[in-house]
Amino acid sequence: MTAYKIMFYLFAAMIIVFSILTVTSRRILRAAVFLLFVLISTAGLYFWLDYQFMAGVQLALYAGGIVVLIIFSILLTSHIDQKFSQPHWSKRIMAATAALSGMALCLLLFLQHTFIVGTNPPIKNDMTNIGTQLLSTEHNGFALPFEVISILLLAAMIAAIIIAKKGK
Amino acid sequence: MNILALFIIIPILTIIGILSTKDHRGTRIVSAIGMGLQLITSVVLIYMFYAERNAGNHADMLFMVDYMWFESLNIHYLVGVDGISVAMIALTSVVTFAGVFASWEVKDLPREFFISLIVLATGVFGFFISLDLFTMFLFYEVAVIPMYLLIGLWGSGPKEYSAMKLTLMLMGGSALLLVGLFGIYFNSAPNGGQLTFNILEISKITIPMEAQRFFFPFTFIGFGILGALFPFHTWSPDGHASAPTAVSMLHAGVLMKLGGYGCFRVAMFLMPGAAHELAWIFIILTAISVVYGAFGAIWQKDLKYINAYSSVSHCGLVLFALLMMNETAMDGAIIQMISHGLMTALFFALIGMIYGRTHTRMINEMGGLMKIMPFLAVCYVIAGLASLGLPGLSGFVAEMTIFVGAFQHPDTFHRVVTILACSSIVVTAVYILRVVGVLLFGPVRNDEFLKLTDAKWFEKVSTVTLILAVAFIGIVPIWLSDLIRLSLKPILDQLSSF
Amino acid sequence: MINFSYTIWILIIPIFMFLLLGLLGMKFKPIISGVLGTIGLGVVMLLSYYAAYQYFFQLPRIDDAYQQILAHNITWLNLSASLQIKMGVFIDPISVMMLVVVSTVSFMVHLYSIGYMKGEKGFQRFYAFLSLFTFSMLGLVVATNIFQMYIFWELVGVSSFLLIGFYYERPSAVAASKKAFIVTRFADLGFLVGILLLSYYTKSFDFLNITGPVGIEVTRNLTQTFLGMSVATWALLLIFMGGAGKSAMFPLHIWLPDAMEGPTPVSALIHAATMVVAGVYLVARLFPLYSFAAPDALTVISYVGGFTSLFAAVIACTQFDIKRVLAFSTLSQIGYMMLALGVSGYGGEKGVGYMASMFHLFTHAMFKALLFLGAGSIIHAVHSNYMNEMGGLRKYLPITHLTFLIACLTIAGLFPLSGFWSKDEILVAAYEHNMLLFWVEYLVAGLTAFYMFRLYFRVFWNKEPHYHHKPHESPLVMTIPLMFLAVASIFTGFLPFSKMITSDRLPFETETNLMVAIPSVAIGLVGILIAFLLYKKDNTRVEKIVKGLGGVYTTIYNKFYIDEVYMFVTKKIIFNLISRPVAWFDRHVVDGFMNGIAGVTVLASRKIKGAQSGQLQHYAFFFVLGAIAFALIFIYLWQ
Amino acid sequence: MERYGIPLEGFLVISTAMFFIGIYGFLVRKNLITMLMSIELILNSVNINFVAFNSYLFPENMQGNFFALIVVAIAAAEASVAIALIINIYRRFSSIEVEDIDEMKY
Repeated sequence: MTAYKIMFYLFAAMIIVFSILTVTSRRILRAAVFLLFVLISTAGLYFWLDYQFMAGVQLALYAGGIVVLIIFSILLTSHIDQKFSQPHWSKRIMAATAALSGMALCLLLFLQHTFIVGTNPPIKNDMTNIGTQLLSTEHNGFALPFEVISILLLAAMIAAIIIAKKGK
Repeated sequence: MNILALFIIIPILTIIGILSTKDHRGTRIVSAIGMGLQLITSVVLIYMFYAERNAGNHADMLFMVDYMWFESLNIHYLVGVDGISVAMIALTSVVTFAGVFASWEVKDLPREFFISLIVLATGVFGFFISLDLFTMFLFYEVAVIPMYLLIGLWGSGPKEYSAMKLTLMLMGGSALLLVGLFGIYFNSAPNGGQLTFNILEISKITIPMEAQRFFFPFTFIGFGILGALFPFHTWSPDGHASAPTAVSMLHAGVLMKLGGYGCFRVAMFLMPGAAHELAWIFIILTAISVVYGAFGAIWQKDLKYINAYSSVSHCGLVLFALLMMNETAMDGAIIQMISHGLMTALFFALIGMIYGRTHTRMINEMGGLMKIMPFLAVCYVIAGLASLGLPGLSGFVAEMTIFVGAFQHPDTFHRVVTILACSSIVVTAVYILRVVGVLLFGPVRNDEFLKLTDAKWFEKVSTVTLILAVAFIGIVPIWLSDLIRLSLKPILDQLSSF
Repeated sequence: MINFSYTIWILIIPIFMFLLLGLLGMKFKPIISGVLGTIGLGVVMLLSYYAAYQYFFQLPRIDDAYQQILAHNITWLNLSASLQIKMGVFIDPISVMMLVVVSTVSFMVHLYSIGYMKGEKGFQRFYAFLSLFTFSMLGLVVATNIFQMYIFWELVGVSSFLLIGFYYERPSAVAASKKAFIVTRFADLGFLVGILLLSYYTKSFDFLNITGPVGIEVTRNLTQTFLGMSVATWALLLIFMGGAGKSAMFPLHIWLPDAMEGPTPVSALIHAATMVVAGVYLVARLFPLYSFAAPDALTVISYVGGFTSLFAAVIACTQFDIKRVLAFSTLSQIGYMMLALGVSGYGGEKGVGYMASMFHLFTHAMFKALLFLGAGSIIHAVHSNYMNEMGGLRKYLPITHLTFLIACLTIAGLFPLSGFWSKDEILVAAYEHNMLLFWVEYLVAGLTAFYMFRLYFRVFWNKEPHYHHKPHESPLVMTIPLMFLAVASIFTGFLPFSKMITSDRLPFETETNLMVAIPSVAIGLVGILIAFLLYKKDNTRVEKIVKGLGGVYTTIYNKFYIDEVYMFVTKKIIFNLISRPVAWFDRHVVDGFMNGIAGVTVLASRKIKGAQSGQLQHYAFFFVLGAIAFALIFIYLWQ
Repeated sequence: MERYGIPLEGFLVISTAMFFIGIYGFLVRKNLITMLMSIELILNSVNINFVAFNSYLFPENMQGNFFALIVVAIAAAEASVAIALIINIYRRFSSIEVEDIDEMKY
């Protein structure tokens, strides 16, 4: 049992537990905090995989940006001390059935499938490579998606402002 | 330019003209001019048709134009006319012209009303000139759809219900029809080769018998619904009762004729084998229509219902005669279509005018109208006499030709149904005279009515146009009869090859 | 060769008058339209007389037989290769005779109506309709083919409808006109089917063909039978049904008494002299066919005619409305004519019945028109139709009285008035053929004399009731026709009919059979005597007789309840048992089925639309399940 | 191949679990914001897969990495629009309970 393994299992356990807590917690702010833990644990997994940049993005954007956004909106729309009522049991059972059957199916597929693991030497995914490829128009270049995503973000920003603007 | 194109272009120009008018006055004047031009064009067409025939052109169809507009499915804009189409076009122009004058005083949204009316007429014109099944179907739909708007928006009574019922039943008919048409299309090249929608080309080949047996009922019933075939006629009473005047006129006068026309031009012409085999079923159904419609009319109290049932009876006679499949009877069937078109239009025009004054259509609430509005009353009597088959008016010519034709089958079955159909002339007399007696004669029931006025000039234009046409056919039927007879030959050849 | 092409004007003038008066009549003064119509008809009458003169006296005969001439014959409608409907003018003895009858009576009625209808609303309309009727009747008479006859037959029916319903504001007139039209229409259905049957075999509508040797040969040799009768018999019986409808033979007679709702001149013209004999004319027209191809049909005709004449005569004895008495008398006399045709043979002496029938038609037209116009004059004077409200009128209406008496004597068959001669021939024909019918006719002759003189004595003698204002004689314009027709009634009996109008168009000699003639005059005299005893003076004898007869009298008075039977059939059976259920069936079953389809669709859609709950999570749930299901299907089942 | 003793399937199990927990949350949660959180979970689970596949199967290039980045960007955009919508909905309905918002039924 190496430290790596322990770390992995720790992150895995945190992800699953906090995920469950996120969707079952009856206080909304707590749910948001549990979500934050999930996201941070995910970032931990990225670190574990040696994807530092990805992990950083995860931490900054997800854990930092989105969760803060969510918490703001919670503060704007809900009473923090309000406790949700338990959803109806039939609804819970139906949703659980759907989710568990889906999960069962997916797991069955994954576990039956033999993945052909890549043997090529790994590329160094440091900031230089990422930056170069992201703005490259060559093979393996991601300039076009980059531009598209930036336009999408701009559009989303404008849309968010217009939608949330009060009145006409 | 080909004269047939005018029948599509003039209405379109009229619609553009209507769109550019500012007020009610302009709208109806433009419509009247447009439809007047249409009427003149159709008279010119008759003249040109005769000229062409006299010049020795004995092609089945004249003035043909062929323009491919959907290559992958081999759909053509293919138009052409024979004597029958010419006669039907003339009928349509007369009825539309009269219809415009009958709706001279539409109050709400006159522009939209006239546009829908003219779109409807365009569909009908297009249907009668098309020789391509798909184009024909397209025009058919163009004619049916505005009906929904016209009844739903400008109708009276339970108009939404009626509009919905009419449209749905006719659409149901179209659905059957579409199956039939595609059946024909996919069997149009039984020995391989290009599939086609061209009626003339399909008539040259023989569709396999199994396919005919399967698709003939679809096509025949599909068109038959529009022709008020029993038991698919129930849209007609409700639809007519709710429709505004001009729409009832066009609908009963012209649109129902699409059914009869389609039945022989498509169903019987292209699938003669099945027509022979299955004729007996439809003969029974149509004989029922004829008698049943007449009896149904006796009990009605609403003028429009009476006429709607009478239309069921008369249109039943059209299909009945077509199914007799001999020259005389089919000739009679076409004359009956035209005659019925004119006189029903006249009836509905008059009912609309009477309703516009008395605000009721119940015969037992009226009485003695002869004294109050003699012009309309006399016209109504003339229409009634035409309907019960008085010699000198068109109905007689049509009915007699049909009966003589139907009697040319010496077997007992045909004779019995013919005699049954003949008996409808007595029943017709009963309900017509009942209406005339209660509505027009007798004492005035309601003193309020004494203040009412007789027809205005535009109403006179409308009714007189129709009466002249009815009388013209009734007094000199031979030109119409011969015009049709010569064009029946291809169909008869086709039918007699089985 | 004498050209008859001018005869077309006999048709053109009345129809022109109809259009002129119908369309522009309102622009004229009433009297002008009356005069115009009368002048037009006068021209027609003169043309008809000229045609008759030329035909009978100038036209050379072929093999001693009168020729049959097609003066005009144009194709009106092509029906099939062999069948065409033509329109034309056919000249032969009976059509010429009918031209004379129709135009004479019509002219008299036109003239008479100027006085009778004076001041009526719709005077112009009346004249327009009269012209239309005259046109149609003349067209019927000169028809060259059976279909032209049918066409004009219908037109005659419509003009009759319009004229009966002339007083359209009176419900009884409207009902009567409707009844007349529908009953005759029903009969015409038989006529039409008969024509269709006949023409199918003879391949022609033309009288020249179907009553010529070819047509007779074809119809005679028809082997097809239906219900035990040959097709030819069926066809001819059906055609006779049409004739029976127009001529109001039992049991299709019910419309004629009601038709008296029309103005009296109309009754004189249409329902006495011309239209109602169209049935007789029709049978006469097709007589060769009946005689050779369907003698059974002729027997039926003779019995129908005989029965109707007796039946109507009995009813006539009990009626009080003078026009109805005359109407039943008309029925009875037409029955005579039918009977004469029925008992006739073809050719020469054997055809005496045919000749007699035509002869009686001719004389009857004259004296019955006279009777009706006289009745009109009486009604005009006292403003009532009921003989109870009349009496002693001979002082006030001298001319009417005299002419009416002449007419009564004529119809009673007294020597030497015209009725005597024609009735005598009929009796001779019946005597030679069928003794039963012969005795029936004797009885009817007596009854006829009785009811006519009952009428005569009640109206002109008897007790004078209290008149509101003193009755006065009608103006000259009304009495001139009376006088003319009275003269005609007296003298037309001397016309040599057997030399002119015979079944095979060959003249033959007749002589009066004294064995028949003397008793017939005697029985007429007996009838008159009884009427004299009962009705000359006001007395109680009649009441006693009526009481003695009891129920029998009531039955007869109510016309044997035939009308009620018809009412039952039409109102109860056709309306309530057929039409109403049909209407119900249509609304509820046929339409209910269609609505049911729509209803099922709506119901289904209402069920299905519950799935569109608007709840996002429902959608998501089904989305997930759906995705899983598809995954399962595509991964595991799709191989 | 395993990395530090952990096979690819380990990551897949985690991401699958997270994904379906997210779906469960989406189906049972009533509050729109908590539903949004569930969506974030789902997106996140996908990201894990991208990165894990990239790392295990195709270490020679970085498509997975970039996709994950793009997904993050989209998630950010989505979250911002979603929250704008939620605020708007809250203004209009004074509630962000999903069951109250069923104007679009039928």
